[in-house]
Amino acid sequence: MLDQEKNWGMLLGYRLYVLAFFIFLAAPLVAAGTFAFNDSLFPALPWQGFTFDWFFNDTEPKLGMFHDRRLLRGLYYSFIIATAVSGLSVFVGTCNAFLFTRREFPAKNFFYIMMIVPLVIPGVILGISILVFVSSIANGIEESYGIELEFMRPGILLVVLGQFSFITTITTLVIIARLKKFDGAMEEAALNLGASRARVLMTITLPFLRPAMIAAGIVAFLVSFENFNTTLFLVGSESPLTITMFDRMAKVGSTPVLNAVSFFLIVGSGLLALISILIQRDRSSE
Amino acid sequence: MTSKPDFDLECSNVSKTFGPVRAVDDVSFEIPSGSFFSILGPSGCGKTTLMRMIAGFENPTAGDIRIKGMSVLGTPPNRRNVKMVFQHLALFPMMNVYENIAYGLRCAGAGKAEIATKVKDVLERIALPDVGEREIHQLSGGQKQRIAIARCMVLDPDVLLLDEPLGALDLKLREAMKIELKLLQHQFNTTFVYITHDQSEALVMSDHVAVMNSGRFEQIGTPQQLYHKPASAFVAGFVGDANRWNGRVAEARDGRARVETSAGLTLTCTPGSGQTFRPGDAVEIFVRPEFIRTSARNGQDAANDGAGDDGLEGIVDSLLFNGANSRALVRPPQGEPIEADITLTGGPEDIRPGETVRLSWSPDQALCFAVGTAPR
Amino acid sequence: MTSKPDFDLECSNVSKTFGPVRAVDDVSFEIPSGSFFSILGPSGCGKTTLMRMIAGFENPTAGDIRIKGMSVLGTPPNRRNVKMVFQHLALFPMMNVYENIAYGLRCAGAGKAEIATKVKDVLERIALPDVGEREIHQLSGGQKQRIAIARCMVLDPDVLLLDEPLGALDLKLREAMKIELKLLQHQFNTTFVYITHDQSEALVMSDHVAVMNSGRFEQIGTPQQLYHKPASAFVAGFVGDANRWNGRVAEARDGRARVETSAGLTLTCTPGSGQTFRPGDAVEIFVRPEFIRTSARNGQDAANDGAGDDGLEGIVDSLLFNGANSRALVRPPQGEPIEADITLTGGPEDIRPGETVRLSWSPDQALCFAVGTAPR
Amino acid sequence: ETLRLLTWGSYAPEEVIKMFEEKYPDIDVEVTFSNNEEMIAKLRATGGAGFDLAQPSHDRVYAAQLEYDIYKPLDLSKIDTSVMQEKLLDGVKANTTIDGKVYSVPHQWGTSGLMADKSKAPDVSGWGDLCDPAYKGKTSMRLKRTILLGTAFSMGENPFEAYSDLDRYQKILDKVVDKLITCKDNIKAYWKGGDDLSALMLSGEVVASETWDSTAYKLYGENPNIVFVPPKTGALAWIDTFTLPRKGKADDAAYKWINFVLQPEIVKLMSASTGAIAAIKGGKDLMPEEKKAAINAAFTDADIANLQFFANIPPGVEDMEGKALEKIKAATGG
Amino acid sequence: MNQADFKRLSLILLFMPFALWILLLIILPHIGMGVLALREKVGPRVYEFGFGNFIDFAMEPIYWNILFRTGSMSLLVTALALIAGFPIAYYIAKIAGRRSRGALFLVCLIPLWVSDLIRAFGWILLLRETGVVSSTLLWLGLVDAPVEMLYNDITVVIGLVYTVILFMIVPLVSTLDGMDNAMIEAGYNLGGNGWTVLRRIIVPYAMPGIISGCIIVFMLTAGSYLTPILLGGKNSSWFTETIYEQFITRYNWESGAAFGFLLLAFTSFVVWLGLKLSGQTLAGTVARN
Ligand SMILES: Nc1ncnc2c1ncn2[C@@H]1O[C@H](COP(=O)(O)OP(=O)(O)OP(=O)(O)O)[C@@H](O)[C@H]1O
Ligand SMILES: Nc1ncnc2c1ncn2[C@@H]1O[C@H](COP(=O)(O)OP(=O)(O)OP(=O)(O)O)[C@@H](O)[C@H]1O
Ligand SMILES: NCCCCNCCCN
Ligand SMILES: [Mg+2]
Ligand SMILES: [Mg+2]
Repeated sequence: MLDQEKNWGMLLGYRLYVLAFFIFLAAPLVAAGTFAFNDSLFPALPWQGFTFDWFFNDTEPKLGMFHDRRLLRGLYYSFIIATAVSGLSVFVGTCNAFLFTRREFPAKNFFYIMMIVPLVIPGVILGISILVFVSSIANGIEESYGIELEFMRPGILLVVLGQFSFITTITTLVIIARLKKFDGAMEEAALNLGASRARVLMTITLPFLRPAMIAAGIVAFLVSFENFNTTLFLVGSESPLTITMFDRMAKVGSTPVLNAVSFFLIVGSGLLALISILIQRDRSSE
Repeated sequence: MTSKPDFDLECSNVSKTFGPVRAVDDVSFEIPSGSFFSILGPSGCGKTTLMRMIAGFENPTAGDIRIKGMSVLGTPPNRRNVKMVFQHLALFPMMNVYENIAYGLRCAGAGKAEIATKVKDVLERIALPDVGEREIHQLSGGQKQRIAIARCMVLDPDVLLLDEPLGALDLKLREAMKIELKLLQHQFNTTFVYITHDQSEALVMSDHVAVMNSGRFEQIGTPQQLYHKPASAFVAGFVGDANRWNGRVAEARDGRARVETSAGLTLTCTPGSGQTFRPGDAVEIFVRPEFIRTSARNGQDAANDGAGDDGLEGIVDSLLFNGANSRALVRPPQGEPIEADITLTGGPEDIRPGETVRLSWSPDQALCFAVGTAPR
Repeated sequence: MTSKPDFDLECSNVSKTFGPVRAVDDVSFEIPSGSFFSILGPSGCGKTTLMRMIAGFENPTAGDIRIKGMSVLGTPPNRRNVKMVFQHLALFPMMNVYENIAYGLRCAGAGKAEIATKVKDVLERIALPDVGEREIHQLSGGQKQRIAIARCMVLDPDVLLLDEPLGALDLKLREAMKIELKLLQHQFNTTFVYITHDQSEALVMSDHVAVMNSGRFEQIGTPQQLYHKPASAFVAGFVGDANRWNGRVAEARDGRARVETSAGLTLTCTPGSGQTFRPGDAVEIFVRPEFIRTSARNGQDAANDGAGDDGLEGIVDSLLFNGANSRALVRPPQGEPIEADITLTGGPEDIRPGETVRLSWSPDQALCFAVGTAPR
Repeated sequence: ETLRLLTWGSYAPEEVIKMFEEKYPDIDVEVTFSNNEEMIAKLRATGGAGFDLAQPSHDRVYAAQLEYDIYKPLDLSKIDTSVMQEKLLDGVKANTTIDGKVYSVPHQWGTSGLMADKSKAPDVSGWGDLCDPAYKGKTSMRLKRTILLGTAFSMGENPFEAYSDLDRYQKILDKVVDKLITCKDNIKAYWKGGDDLSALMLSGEVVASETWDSTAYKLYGENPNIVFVPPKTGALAWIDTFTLPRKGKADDAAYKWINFVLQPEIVKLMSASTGAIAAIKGGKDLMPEEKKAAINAAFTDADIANLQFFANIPPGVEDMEGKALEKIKAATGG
Repeated sequence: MNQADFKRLSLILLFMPFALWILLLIILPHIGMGVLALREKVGPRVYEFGFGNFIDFAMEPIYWNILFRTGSMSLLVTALALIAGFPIAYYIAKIAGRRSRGALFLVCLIPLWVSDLIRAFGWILLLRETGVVSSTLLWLGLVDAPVEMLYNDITVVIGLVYTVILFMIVPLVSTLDGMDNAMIEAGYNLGGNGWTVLRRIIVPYAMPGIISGCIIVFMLTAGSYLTPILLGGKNSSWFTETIYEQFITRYNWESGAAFGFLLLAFTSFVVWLGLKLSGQTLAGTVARN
């Protein structure tokens, strides 16, 4: 009996710890989001009253995020970059998944580790190395041929490539996990029922992978959207949102409009994450 | 055109090697149209490999495979009219039942209306008329089984291959499906080739069974032939239960042999088909538990023995009550315990552990084979 | 101290509810020291829940559990001297065999030398003396099984619980392990409580079997008692094969009942233990296939029937050859096919599909029960 | 066509951009906020591509151009230099002429100095006062070269003169580093951007700090106790310039922008946003009233005469200063 | 024959994207960085080959200090993340009910999808002297003067733990999820108490997940930039910041590249050491989830 109570007490303590942890997780986000509604020029206490100005007001000094051209432009670039990155990384991730789960080739283990490596290289270094590499090629070309290859200069393309370089590892792992659960007999069954190889791919294998591809795409999108370290070095004049916000914070001065953006992103990413989890869960019930 | 072939499926001298492994070794057989043919063998003996060659997923290293008389060696799997039920069924989880069955028809380019009719038809034939709209995960194990068969049968295959389709089911369901499969085969009247390592499945369902061991066919025959007239020690040991002794021939005459077992017993046996012995040959003797009569010693003594019956005494080690299939483990003076089928009614006449009993059997039922192929 | 208890394990009126689900419902039993006790029941009937209460992973909602006469209700699982073999064995994959077995001893604070001796000892007793250094994944299924048992037995438990330990094994291995488990129990002479939904496992191995259904014990008895004297329709249907008819009592007297089945047959039966009927009662009749005699009609006709035997004619639908356990499916004039055990020798006297045969059995072997508990 | 500006935060107010785009409907303005170091770094990475107009400070053009070749010479004929204050124009030209070609013209100027909350820190008057134990834990500075220079001046050295003799400069730096490391204890935090600083000052968490004058003026509007304090050794004056990146693609638009923002009515808007004084004649008068007041509260004429303009940074100095700053950052002071 | 050709062709086609990705975006850039690191700047636009940048590093204790500081704080953060995250992962995988598990996991993930910047921003709003926490404490009367909780190493550690803990929890949940509950019950059944079961069964079983989480967390921490910059105090240098400074404020790409290389080598060495000590492999841990 005594033991029972002790157990119960411990479980309660455990639950409280878990609760405290989730409060810890939520606190800064709640703080960042809440101040979006503070009717003040500074994102700080005291509370000056509730307002939606930081979202919708269209005049300085309380220019709302939906009227702030630079933030909107940042959002737009982030969106373009994230879309490109997720498309590209899901495509390559899918190829990789097939490569590593379906094929045998020499030094496969080594290549597998190479595939993992980008995930553990510090983002700053990824950014730098790509910047240095591409710039030196571009400089070389300029010096020898006098041709300026603008796409090899910091800008959207390099940002996309930089993010792609490590996000692909994530998408690959997500898709591999799914493909490993695929019963190869299913493809043989389809062949056996008269389908051509292409048809098998389109009607059996890819539909089976689709939830993982969507989930991987969402993950890639979100990771790209929030990436800072790699992007920092590769960005040109088209700054995505995180860079814009950082510049704003460090170089201009933050108003609660940054909180408004944060609020917007927290809610948006939360929804996307929810979708990706639902998709993942949906298929696990099979 | 050639005359109508007599056999739906013929394999001649088919072999398959994977590197050093000889998975299938010079296998030949033919299957008459409309029959239920099983391939029975222990795990790893090459059954699946053989079936995959028939379906076209592997190319034979040597030999020829003919379907309806035509060689299919160059034909890719999706063009062979041989359909297959996979061990784990491989139903498509992203499609419902209707779409699963329609899949093959769609691949063949059938029209919408035709597909609808055929699917409806086949669902009725497997007695599941209303499950078309169900998702696969909403089906029970037995229903899935039938859908997997329907998915193949709707394409009207020349041969249906089944690779241990009952392996994943639970005990009671497996029993029920055995009978059901046989009925379905009757109904569709298509040639079934059924793979299993469970001898009772093979015996119960098949018209003909091939016993396979290490890539080779040891014997092809009806279930009765395999059971009662095994062609090799392996078949004798693998099909049905049997007590087994190793020994050396002491004397051989009149189609009988006297054998000294390594444990020291002397037994009389009948050489298996095609076997002849000379004294000194190493042999293995097989006696099925159901051919052994068990009698309490204090009873009529050896009176129960037939003329020339072999018999020995032993102490009952334990009783394995299993209703109609009960069995006694009897420890003879020398060697391993002997299994004998008995009937336990729960009455006072039942034998009990610790009793001394007399076991006897007819030498006709004691088959012996030269030691060669090591049975499992 | 009280006098030495007679029972290793006693449960009295144990119940367990999960929210609205009554998983175990007022179960009482006691197990004599050193015996092999099985709990047999269909999936979901509450077997695992009961066992988890004994092991201490769940607390009973009501009732008491005593081990060696002492209530263990307040004792946490790691202090109960009841060890458990889990369904999927739950061997620790990150430890090798030696460490797996040594784990419990280490927890008990045994010294290094003592551990080494004991592990060596138990490995010898399970006839695997040399596997100590192997990793778990290097063992075969049967070896794993034995290690899981050794891991418990090395701790010298009062009771060993086994939760469907053979469920994950393949067919041949399962057969072999049945006998082996029984031998191990003999050897250790410890009380085994064995859970299974496979009646043949329960019957073959156990001294006593409890049949469980929907949380309750339907009957406790020796295998023979369950098989020959089932206490309820559920037990009659679940233990062993049986043909089954539903019907209404037309006449009841002299410890017999005449029943009109819903398909229109008239059968005579013996009420199961404790049952009495009046005309009009709905009953279920059970007849085991092995009690049905089959004779070719053109032969001695009904001459084979004993006095007062029930009999009917039917057409052989199909023959399920299975060596000693062959069976015929016979379609009577009305109703479902009847299964009857037959002997097929491959000779001309064998019956064949399509023949008309006469089936007969003694009314003593036809048990009937009032319709109530719906058997599976 | 797009005009890609690489400039300081607040140097391209939304209103000004709107007006510019109204005037030149075919030009789209895209702004990237940056600072001196980043401007050079970015342009270095692209070899001078990616932007059409940059605004580095006057002292940061010469060496960067020599080292990395990232700018192109201005076509002065396209700029209305007549509106500019000659002294500033000539100063910038002198600083940024290479091989006879001019690379920059001035846009706005201002100073770096001190800021103090008079009610809490009335006695702050020199760079060294940030290290005054009286304000322990309540001062701040930006860990960049300005504070090195300021501290050097406060220790009686003239770092700009020492630029010609790097060994001597190194000695000065060593002294400065020691001083600032001891000072660390006194400091609450190093600020990184105007926002940081504003928050620190307004909340009263910090009472005296090194600052950009513009930030101080802004805060004066919020709290008149907070004033800009030109250090006794002279406020450090900077001139932010207009400079064309070497591979800019919209030079015409860039010139249009330059001329556009130098118009008095635009200057008004600009200065209101930046808090800096336009380098045009009468630039100070175009400041908004409250900023003018802030300036008047901060500067006497003597202070103006005392301004120390940043001198061109010769190659090598950046490295020395960088290391000095790292040393201070890494030292565990308090 | 035909089929073999098809197989080879499709293998090549599948291998291409992978090869291009790894070669062009990972291997060559890193080689390029290595080459750049070996260029010594001897004057304006004058470079020569040499180890000068590395020698500079070796001769300058500041850099060593920063690197070790970064390394040791990253290890601390990793350890804290493991200690704090393990119970959470265990709760999600083993204790939470079926339905709440998904929800908890989701809640765990949300911060993951919001940028570092916003997270740090949130912490600043909470922890600064005039921030929410301090004000609340003041209001509750628990302190009598505002407390500064920003700008010190503890804050940086907390902020980093916050940023990376999810990368610890995710692999832990996925390994613990794969652990049969019966294994834990067997641990108790055989006489183990809570502590023995944890130490001898749960932790060894979760080892691949633990190592995988630790590697990712360590690398992320050592490579993080915003959090230490934004939350760090006057003494807090982070090695990535030093790299950034080399590149951006000192335009010294050569030494920046060398530093980048050193960071990579250093962290890789730590990871390698960790794998060696725990007897795990990269493919068996990080690659598993
Ligand atoms: N693709 C392959 N590569 C190499 N060896 C193989 C391959 N496929 C099968 N084998 C080997 O060929 C032999 C026969 O395998 P097969 O799968 O046909 O056996 P099986 O009779 O179906 O066994 P089971 O009853 O276990 O399914 C085995 O030794 C197996 O290891
Ligand atoms: N933790 C639980 N919470 C709620 N219901 C439970 C729980 N455990 C078991 N049950 C329910 O109790 C009943 C008995 O379950 P139990 O696992 O004991 O069955 P079982 O006889 O072991 O079945 P099986 O042969 O399938 O293992 C089932 O209806 C099950 O759904
Ligand atoms: N060291 C030169 C500083 C130049 C500062 N320009 C500042 C603009 C601030 N809004
Ligand atoms: Mg197989
Ligand atoms: Mg169970």
